Amino acid sequence: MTRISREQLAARIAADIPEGSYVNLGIGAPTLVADFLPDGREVILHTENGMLGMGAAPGAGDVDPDLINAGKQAVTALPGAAYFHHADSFGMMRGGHLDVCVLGAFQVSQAGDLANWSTGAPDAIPAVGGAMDLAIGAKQVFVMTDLLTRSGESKLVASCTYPLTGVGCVTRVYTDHAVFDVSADGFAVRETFGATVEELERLTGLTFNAGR
Amino acid sequence: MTRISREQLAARIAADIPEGSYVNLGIGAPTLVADFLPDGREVILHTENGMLGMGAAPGAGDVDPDLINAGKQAVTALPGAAYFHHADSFGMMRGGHLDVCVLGAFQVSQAGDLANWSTGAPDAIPAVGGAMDLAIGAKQVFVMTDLLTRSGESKLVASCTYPLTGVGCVTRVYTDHAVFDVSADGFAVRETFGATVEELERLTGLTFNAGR
Amino acid sequence: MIDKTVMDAASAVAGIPDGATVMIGGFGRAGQPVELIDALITQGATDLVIVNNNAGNGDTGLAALLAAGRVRKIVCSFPRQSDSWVFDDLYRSGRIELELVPQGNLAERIRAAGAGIGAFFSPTGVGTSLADGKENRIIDGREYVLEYPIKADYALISALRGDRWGNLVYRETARNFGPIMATAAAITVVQVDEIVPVGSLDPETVVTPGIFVDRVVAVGSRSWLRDGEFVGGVDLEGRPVDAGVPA
Amino acid sequence: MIDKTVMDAASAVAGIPDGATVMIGGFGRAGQPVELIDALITQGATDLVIVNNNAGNGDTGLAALLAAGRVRKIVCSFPRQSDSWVFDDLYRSGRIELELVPQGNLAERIRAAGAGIGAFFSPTGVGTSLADGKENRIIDGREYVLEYPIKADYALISALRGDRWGNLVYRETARNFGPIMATAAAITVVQVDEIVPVGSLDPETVVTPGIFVDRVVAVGSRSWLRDGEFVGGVDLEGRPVDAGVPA
Repeated sequence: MTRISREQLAARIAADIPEGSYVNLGIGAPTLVADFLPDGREVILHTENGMLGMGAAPGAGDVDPDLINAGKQAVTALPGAAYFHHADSFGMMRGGHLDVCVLGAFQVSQAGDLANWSTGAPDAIPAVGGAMDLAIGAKQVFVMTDLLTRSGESKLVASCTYPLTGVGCVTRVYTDHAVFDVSADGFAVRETFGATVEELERLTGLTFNAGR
Repeated sequence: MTRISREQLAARIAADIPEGSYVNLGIGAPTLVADFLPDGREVILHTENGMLGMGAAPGAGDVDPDLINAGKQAVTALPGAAYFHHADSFGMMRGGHLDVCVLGAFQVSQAGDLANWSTGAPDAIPAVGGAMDLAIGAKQVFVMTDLLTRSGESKLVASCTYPLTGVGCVTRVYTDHAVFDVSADGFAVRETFGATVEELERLTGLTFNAGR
Repeated sequence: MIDKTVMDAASAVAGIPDGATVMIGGFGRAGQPVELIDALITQGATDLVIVNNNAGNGDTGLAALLAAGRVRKIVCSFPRQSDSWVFDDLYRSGRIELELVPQGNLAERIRAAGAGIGAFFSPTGVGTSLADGKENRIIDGREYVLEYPIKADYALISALRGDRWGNLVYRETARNFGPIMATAAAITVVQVDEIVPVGSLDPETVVTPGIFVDRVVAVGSRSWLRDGEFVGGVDLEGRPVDAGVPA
Repeated sequence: MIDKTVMDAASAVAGIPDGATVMIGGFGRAGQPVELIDALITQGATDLVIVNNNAGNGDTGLAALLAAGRVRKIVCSFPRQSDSWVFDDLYRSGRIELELVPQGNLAERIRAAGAGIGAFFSPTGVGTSLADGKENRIIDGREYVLEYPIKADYALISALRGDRWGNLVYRETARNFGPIMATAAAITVVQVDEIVPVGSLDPETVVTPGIFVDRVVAVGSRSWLRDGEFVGGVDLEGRPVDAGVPA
């Protein structure tokens, strides 16, 4: 069965982000998407710690401790950037002004529920950050994830067993096997990277619409 | 019976505003208070349309249409001023950050209720502006008013008959006859400008504490 | 390339439909987007609901829009001014609806719409007629009234400078409602004195980031700064300088 | 003459009592007022409730305050980080209480305290365990959860420059929580790189007006900028650069 790499997946997501979009890329793998936005396409990146117009990572010698992203990694500011405080930044998110956010996931349910902040393990240190704000705030919530966990369980589920991040919030799920839209009657296969719908159903234990 | 002029009253109020205070002077007579703040005493004036550090009126030739106070009169900005938008400005007021505001009044009740935005006349055009926000927001609400209306009725009342601006919000009333504190059991005469407490009681029809 | 600039004020206000709710920036004349309002009058949309702090000054700008009979209802805090004769006449003759909102509640309700807040408890107006019929609650010993967001289909605002991304800076107290109205409208239209290249506004000083802005049009110096002269404003006493003849 | 400047960090944190609720600015290390926190450790106040986005990084600043056993409870959104070993150990051994708040609700609750809002309905967290036991309401077809203000006795924040009136400007993403925490505390204490004369900050660019500020102390360049070298921060991957030995 054909799978695509994390970089290919990032490129696939980047291709779906039109010029002029305001986009928040979640901590971790979603950050990769920025590297695959085509040259010359102006997409404005938001980082919830207080900036629009975030640029790429600086050279190792140019790290500025005051200029970081939500993952606390060093970044740069593009010409046209703007800084703002946390209440303004999260007002922007909660108020529905971001076009797209791309988030990782532990689980996504057929109803579009997202679980990505806690596995509910009793000894885990809980940490939610801005995940819940992004989940309910962006106009489109894209999830970027492997279809299966390392132990082979499907991250697409009938209903989430992990603690929820947001209810009915996910628009589309980009996985290493296929792209799924969350539709009124469950996941619709939008595009596969080689697998058949039957194979995807076998892997996930779910029933899919063939999609468009 | 001794009365003081509006200018004397403004000076009297100015004398009670300590250095370092953040002060909002309401539209109309309260604006006069600024002219009587002693030279060298740093008092920072707030205007609710979006500035701290408001200065005096400009020369007639230096009027700047973008730089006005809440009464829409031309003003200046002192060194150390700051501009901000309306939500921030009223957050500052509502959040209790102003030390003093000075407001005009139609009526003030013994309980500290203020009526200063509407006489309730059926053909009047209602307009409230920031009066209600100032009334409930400042740490101390000073009222500056004549004790009596032109027709001789007391503006200090047992309870307001005009529409309220705020409930139990007035700290002190500066009138042309005397200064009154709003206390737990009604008005207390704090200082008179010649009248006796008995004369004030006759004018207002109220019973006062002699004050401190 | 992102380019939110439009050629002229007519393009800036294109598409505003009859019946739209339109926020109009400004406090009195300061920050009032007169050129956009003039274009809106020409454009012809009617039956509008207008959100503004006031209800027009003199015979220009918002007052002219009212005089043209385009406004069904106005939401504001302070309609009555020395030069609000246009509104006064409409109101007294029952030809315009008024929703009077305390100024801070007006500002916070606009901000709430932009920030995705469903409703909030405000201490302003408690116990007054402007809180009649609203939900009250005592929180931590203090009484509050529940206020809901005010959102709009369009916002028309004025700023000093903008770039093609829509980043804005304002001038002095003309900032007033611009930054919050920009967040609360589906489509935000901005007139600026000057459009500057992307990157020339210091990111530390941008007041409205472009995410809140849809269209930007340069109008040059605003009407009451024409030829460097102050026209159409108020004098030191707040009286209109070139009031013209009351309607 | 108004003069909010104080001589040193020790004077800046004087008077913070045991049991106080103290907001501490910063997002991770950016904007964290390390010099004030060091002074607070020396000052000795204990049994503190700390409000911060995180729960300390490495062994310096907030992490050192935690390690010194001075914190009873922390209110934050994201305690777990690559370099949060001090908190992790305290939490796992039951020696610190945690109130986990989604980041935007944390920010908005702090703002609400500063802006006199009694409570607000937020869509964030609805249907999740972090909204358990909170009041829900459907407004205009959407579900919200009622959130209350977070206020503090003291706020310790970091800014780039300040004047003797307390006006502040920040630097880049180090702005983060400073402006809202300054509004939400009874006493706001600020460390700045540099104190500048009143009037030298452009009124258009002041982010925190002095009304929100009580004490300002100049500390020079912050620790992780010492001698122009970046020390004590994170590398491009977010890993601490001079992590030291985990506690």
